[in-house]
Amino acid sequence: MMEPTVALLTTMALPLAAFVLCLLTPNHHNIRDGGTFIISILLLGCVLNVLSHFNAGTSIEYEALAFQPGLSIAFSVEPLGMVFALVASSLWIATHVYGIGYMRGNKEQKHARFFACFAFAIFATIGIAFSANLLTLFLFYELLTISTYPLVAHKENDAAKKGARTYLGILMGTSIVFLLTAVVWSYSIAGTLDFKPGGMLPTTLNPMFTAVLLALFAFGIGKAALMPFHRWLPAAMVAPTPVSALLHAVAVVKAGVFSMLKVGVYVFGIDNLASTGASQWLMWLAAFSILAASIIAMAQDNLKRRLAYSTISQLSYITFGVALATSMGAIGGGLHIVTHAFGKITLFMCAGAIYVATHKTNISEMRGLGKTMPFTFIAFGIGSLSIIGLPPFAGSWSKWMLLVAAADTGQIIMIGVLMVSSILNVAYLIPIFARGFFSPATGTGSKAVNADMPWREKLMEAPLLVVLPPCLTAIGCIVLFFYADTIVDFLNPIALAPSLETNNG
Amino acid sequence: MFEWLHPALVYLAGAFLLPFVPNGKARASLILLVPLIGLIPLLTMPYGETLQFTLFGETLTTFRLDRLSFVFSLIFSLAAFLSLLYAWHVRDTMQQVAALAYAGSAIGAALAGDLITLFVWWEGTAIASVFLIWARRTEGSYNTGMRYLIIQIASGVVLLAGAAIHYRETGSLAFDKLSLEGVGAWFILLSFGIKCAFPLLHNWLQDSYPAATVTGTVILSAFTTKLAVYALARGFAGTDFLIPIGAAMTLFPIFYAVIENDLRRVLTYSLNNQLGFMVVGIGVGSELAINGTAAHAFSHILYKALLFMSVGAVLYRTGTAKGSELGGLYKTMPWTMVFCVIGAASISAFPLFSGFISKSMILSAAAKDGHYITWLILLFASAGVFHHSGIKIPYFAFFAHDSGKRPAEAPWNMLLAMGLTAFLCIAIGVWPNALYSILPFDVKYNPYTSTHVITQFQLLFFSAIAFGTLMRTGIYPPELKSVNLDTDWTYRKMLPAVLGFVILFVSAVWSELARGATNSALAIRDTLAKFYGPEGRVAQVQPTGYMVLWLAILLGAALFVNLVGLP
Amino acid sequence: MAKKKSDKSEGVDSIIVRSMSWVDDRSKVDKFFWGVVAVGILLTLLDLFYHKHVYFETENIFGFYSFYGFFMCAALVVAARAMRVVLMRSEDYYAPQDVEAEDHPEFDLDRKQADV
Amino acid sequence: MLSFVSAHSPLLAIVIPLISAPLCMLFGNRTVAFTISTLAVAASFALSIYLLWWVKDGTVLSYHIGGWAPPLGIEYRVDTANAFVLLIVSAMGLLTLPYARTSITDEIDENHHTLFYACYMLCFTGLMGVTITGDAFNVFVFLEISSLSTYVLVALGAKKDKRALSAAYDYLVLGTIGATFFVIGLGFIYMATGTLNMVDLSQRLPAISDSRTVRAGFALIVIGMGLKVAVYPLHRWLPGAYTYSPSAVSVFLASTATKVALYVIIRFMFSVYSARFGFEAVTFQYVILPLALVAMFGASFVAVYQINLKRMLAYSSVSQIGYMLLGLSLLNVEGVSGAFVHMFNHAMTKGALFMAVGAIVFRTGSAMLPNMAGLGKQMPWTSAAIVIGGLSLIGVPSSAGFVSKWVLMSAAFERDWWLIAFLIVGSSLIAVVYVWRVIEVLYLQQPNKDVVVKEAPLSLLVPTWILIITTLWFGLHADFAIGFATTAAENLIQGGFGGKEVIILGVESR
Repeated sequence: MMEPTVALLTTMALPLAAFVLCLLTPNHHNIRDGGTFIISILLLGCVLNVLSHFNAGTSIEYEALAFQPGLSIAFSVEPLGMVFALVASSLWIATHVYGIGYMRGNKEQKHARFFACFAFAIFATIGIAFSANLLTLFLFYELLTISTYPLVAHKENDAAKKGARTYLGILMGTSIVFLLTAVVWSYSIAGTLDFKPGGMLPTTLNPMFTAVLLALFAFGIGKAALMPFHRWLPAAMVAPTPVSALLHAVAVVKAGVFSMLKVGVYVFGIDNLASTGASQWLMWLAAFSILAASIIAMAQDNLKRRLAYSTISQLSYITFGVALATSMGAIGGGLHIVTHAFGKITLFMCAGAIYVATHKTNISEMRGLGKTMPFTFIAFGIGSLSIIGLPPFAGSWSKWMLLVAAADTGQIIMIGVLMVSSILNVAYLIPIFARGFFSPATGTGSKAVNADMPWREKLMEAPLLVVLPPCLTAIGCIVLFFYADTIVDFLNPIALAPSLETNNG
Repeated sequence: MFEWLHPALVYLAGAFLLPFVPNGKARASLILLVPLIGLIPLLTMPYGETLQFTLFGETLTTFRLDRLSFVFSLIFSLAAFLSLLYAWHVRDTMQQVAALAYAGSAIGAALAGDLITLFVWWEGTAIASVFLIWARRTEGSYNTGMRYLIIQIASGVVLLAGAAIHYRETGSLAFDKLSLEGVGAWFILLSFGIKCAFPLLHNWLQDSYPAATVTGTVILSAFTTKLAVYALARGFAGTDFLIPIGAAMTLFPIFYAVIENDLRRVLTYSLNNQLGFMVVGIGVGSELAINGTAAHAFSHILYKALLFMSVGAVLYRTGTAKGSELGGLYKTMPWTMVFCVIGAASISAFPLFSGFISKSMILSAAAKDGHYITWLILLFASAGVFHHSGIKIPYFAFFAHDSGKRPAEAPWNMLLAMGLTAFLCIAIGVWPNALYSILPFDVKYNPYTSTHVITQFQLLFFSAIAFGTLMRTGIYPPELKSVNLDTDWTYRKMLPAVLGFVILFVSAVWSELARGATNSALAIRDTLAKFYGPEGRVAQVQPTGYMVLWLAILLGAALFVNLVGLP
Repeated sequence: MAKKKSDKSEGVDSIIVRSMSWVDDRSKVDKFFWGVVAVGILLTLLDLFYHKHVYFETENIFGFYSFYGFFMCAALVVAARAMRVVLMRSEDYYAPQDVEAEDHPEFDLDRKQADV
Repeated sequence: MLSFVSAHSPLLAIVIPLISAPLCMLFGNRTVAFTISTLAVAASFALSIYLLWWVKDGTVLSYHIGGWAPPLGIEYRVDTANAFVLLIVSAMGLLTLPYARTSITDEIDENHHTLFYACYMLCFTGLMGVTITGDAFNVFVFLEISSLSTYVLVALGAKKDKRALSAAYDYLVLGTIGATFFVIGLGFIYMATGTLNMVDLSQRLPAISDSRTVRAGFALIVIGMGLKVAVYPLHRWLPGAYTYSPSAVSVFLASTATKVALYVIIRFMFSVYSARFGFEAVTFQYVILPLALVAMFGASFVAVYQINLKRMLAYSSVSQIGYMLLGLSLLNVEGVSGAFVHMFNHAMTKGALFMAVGAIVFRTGSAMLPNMAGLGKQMPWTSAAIVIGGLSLIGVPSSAGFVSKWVLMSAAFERDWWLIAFLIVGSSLIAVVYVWRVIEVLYLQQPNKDVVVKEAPLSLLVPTWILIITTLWFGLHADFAIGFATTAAENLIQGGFGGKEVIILGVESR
């Protein structure tokens, strides 16, 4: 066991070490990949170590440096951040392994830069997770944007450049114009930027102000992909799939919604939002975003684009949870970060596995592939079901929490939105899986299969390193179904759960 | 002794292990073993609530055994065994796994003591069952499966939403009798209604079951709708307005059944009609009515499965189940014909067959409570059932005009399954007390009174005479290759058309807007470039004098502000 | 084993088939129909000879069940026939999203001709 | 000895570089000239640090040259505000020299090297002198010293590009007009008050603030200096001068010259005149503020379309000056301190960027963007420097630029000018565009296979990276700059020349 503070700092030092390692080994693939893999495991261990300290009740705080009197770059551990760090660090392992398989299997170029940026992005993510104030959060938020830009532009062709430009333009634009303004404004109002349970802004703030400030935050956190600032997400799908998987299913977008949660819970305070009604409009916008993105997703034939729009929709669930301004909503949002991360990363990794094995990107070309790629498609099916929110997969619990939260606010329409969204999810996710198994194969690149062949010979899966990770995360989706309770118990303190108690008592 | 053993888990474990057992007799036997093992805890455990645990601060009960849940889980286990026996020859791992998971989920749902657990298994039945449809692996079955899945999941989602609202309204998640005073209960009722194929919500049933595989349809027929009946009986017994709903359910499907060509679809209409009887029983809600509902569900599962099995056997051997292409099969499939007739007799409620002893309870209960119109409708529906299920199915499949088909008799496992089921149908009819003894309430009912037997025979014989007369006069509609419009038209034809129009409209508007936005962005860019570009006015290298002019202007401005002055 | 089984059940099979062969003979079917009518009439007449336990007055009408059964069934068929005019569509109306228009896939079947 | 240095430190900081200039010419050897000037600047830098350390708590040093007491004698007056500017100038001067030593080998004829060093030292002296002096006319004198030498320095770029000559000529004409305006303005206030000592002026002006002469003098001073600062429509000399001058000159000018001119404006606006004068506030609000905003956007837009990287950076400078003027226009402590902070941060950032571009010019011979395709791989360190510098221009957190933006926005919020706060971040967006154009060219375009480009020599890289590292360092340790800037701003806003205590130096204790 390390000292709590040391453990906390090590969680950030390890990805940096990986970053340096990658830079130092431009041509030694095995050393770099192996080393980074070991570091990723160490990171998970280290995060668990922080967790054990945290569970022991130790308050873990560290002020790195004073930025200005009253403002500092500081870190602390609280339940939401702990959960986010756990998700990011555990999924890094899976994605790293996957990334190795993908980059080699797909004969991509510039491995060193790729993995270096990857590690740096993880560093930024962990920084976001453990940030103790808005300034630190903003700092790492921007670092994350910048470090992922090279990943999006990785292919260096015109499409990649265009996508990366959109990516950067929207993320940076929103964060500079809205988020920075919001942060500075909050500072000038509250005189501090430290996250505080129950909200750091004074509750005496004019509701109109609160709503405007919330708008600045909501649109400023472009990574949460709230419409109309969602275009970067589909644009970023030009990136290699491991990037889409980790960064756009986990690190980047989750950093966005995580920030959203932090802002809702620790800057405004759930009760404050509820009493002023400042988040009403956000709730409606998130609801619109949920449905509109789902409908657009249905029209996409490119698999990754469809998943991207699905992500937009799912992220809005979390924003929605915040905007409901109930403790259940916040906790449900926190839980959804976890469940969606596992579900969506599975889907993305499967999309990549299909690409590696067959070089197909369009859903219409994927009919019948399930017969030759059963593992990939089963994993995809599990991921889909989890995203839809069906038992026995993790996604069902976050949807339940959000439904209960919506019931708390008495908004039947909002409940309706969640219900319709589930059904839309079925309509755009399930066909991929079902067509994969139950439709005859079409087009070229698929192997002729007949029923008499032994199953091993029917297989035409991607390399093991590409297929194994999605299978593991798919199993994760199932395992989380049974551990959702633990996560919720862990998250409970963030909202101090006043409404929960009154209703249960 | 088996406190830890949940029957549903037995099925799930079986489903999980299946793929690792070599496909063949070993696996087929394992499959048959699962329902038998699953019966052990059911039969040995005392009534009560066990296997509880805590989730989000609420206690969930996964194993609640009482008289109502016992009947249903018992018949589900039986149905699972019989239909799996029927499917013994199937070597499709997907179907085997799905069948076990489906049956397990249904039993799990019947044993659920709270709404969350119910939801979990409720969706479980939806997910597992759709594979039985997809397993047909055609374009048609894929699409049907998608429609089916969406509706089934919609039912689950509505249930979840209802549970959430109900939880917030009452603070309880327990699945007991629900009061319709809260919004949550209405949601839950809607959810049950979808699965129970309430009128206008019913069409998934007729749409999907005939699209499944030969064996899949048999399995499907047993669980989903009866689970909904169980849930309604548990939550909404005695809810008055269920009576007209149930009456309507008994009524309208029989019209469709008469003109339907696909015999499996005829059976689904008849299935819908039978559900109507049960819903009426639930609506009446008296002890007799609930008993009748439970008994009817029990016998219904058996004879409906038997009918689906026999039609399935015909399909299996001939490749079609359409009335227009069958006929005269009794010559080579005599056993199948016999079992089919037994099933038909049961569903028509001939005395000494299972339908007689259960359906009459519901009719008596409705009559006893004075629901005159309902009683008349049910009576009509009973006659109608005989008409389309009792006579039409065996007649067009096995007799009628000779189609010239000479298929071989069904394989032994199908015959065995049909035989066992047929035996149970007759046994229940002959010794009703065995079934009566396990019903939710103590039974003081004797179906074999002279009035009842004689009037029933009168009804059935004159239905038959009507059939004969209409056949002989040529009024009876011939079997034609066709489909009939039903409510599914709204989402298969109308909705796509409307959506297509809307999408066309929206995308046209959108692309106009996008083009406008792009154009104005380009225009802005060009304007900017004109002024700010390398050759632009602002960035040009200009003569020094120009600068001096600016200097003068600015100085003038500063002096003006300073001397003449703004305030 | 299959062989033995078919041997054993052969007898019953043919008994069933033979006992049902009248359905192919038009005159025998006629006789059967009139036989049913006769039994029906007899059953109706039984009403005169026992005490009905009824819930509703309607049931006491002589031959209520018989008439109700006959006329309602006739009405049902006539109504259904009329419905066809409005509701019936060709088999490929929903194709290709429908199973009606396609054959049942062969892998799920085991077509066997009986030895006649 | 030490006490002597300490007692005369304000004078020495100016005199040492002043003397070294003719020495450079006298020796006529470029190595010797380099050594002499480096030593002189280093001494000046050390003294600047010493002075800043001395006055950091608000103490004011008043140095009487030759022991003659003001207002008769010339006074050097050091307070937090100008000590901070002195540090900026001397630090940049020191870092530029080793860079210049390598970079001019390519850009300036060898026989002109000593001339370069001499002019450089004169320019440096002039800038330092403008900053430190407490005498209004002395400001003009030093200003001309630095300006004249700057014209020569710019013209030295003619070896590479003849357009340097016309740029120098433009600058000469305009700079002279600006200086003339300034000196006319001085004449006006001298006429009204009869003194040229700033402290004296500040005491006499309030009484006659309604006088038209005083007001006209103010307008002339602001506009005249505004030209040197490159206030938006008066900026046209700047792009040419920065683009065609030798790299080292661009570095030095970009990071110091405009800042010093801005300091003069600040000094006159807040100390000599007082922000409490109604007409001054009006001038800020209706003349300077709109011009600052126009600069922030207009110049940025122009930068977006430039294909010459140096020109792009020049326009970016014009827009960054807009930020500083904006800070002043807010007329509150945060705003003025924001202007100071941005001076400091921008000096580092722009200096680093011009250095990096100079390194590219050194290796490829051109600052044209299309020629830089794929350089990210061939000149990784230089390119990385451009990336980090660019991020600082945008104002990405953890870079110095972020700190400035933070302080300026806080100032805007302090005055409840939300729209201004929005415009500040809006302008950063345009910076994103022009910075990213460069990054894309460097990293995402395929390099020209025929030309092999080596990484820049260490002598260019090291100064560049020192600045980059300080950019990052002060981006995180913002309290350094903010601390000084706030102290300075508080004093300035008070008006006059008050301080915690005034220590008089240069007068022999008798």
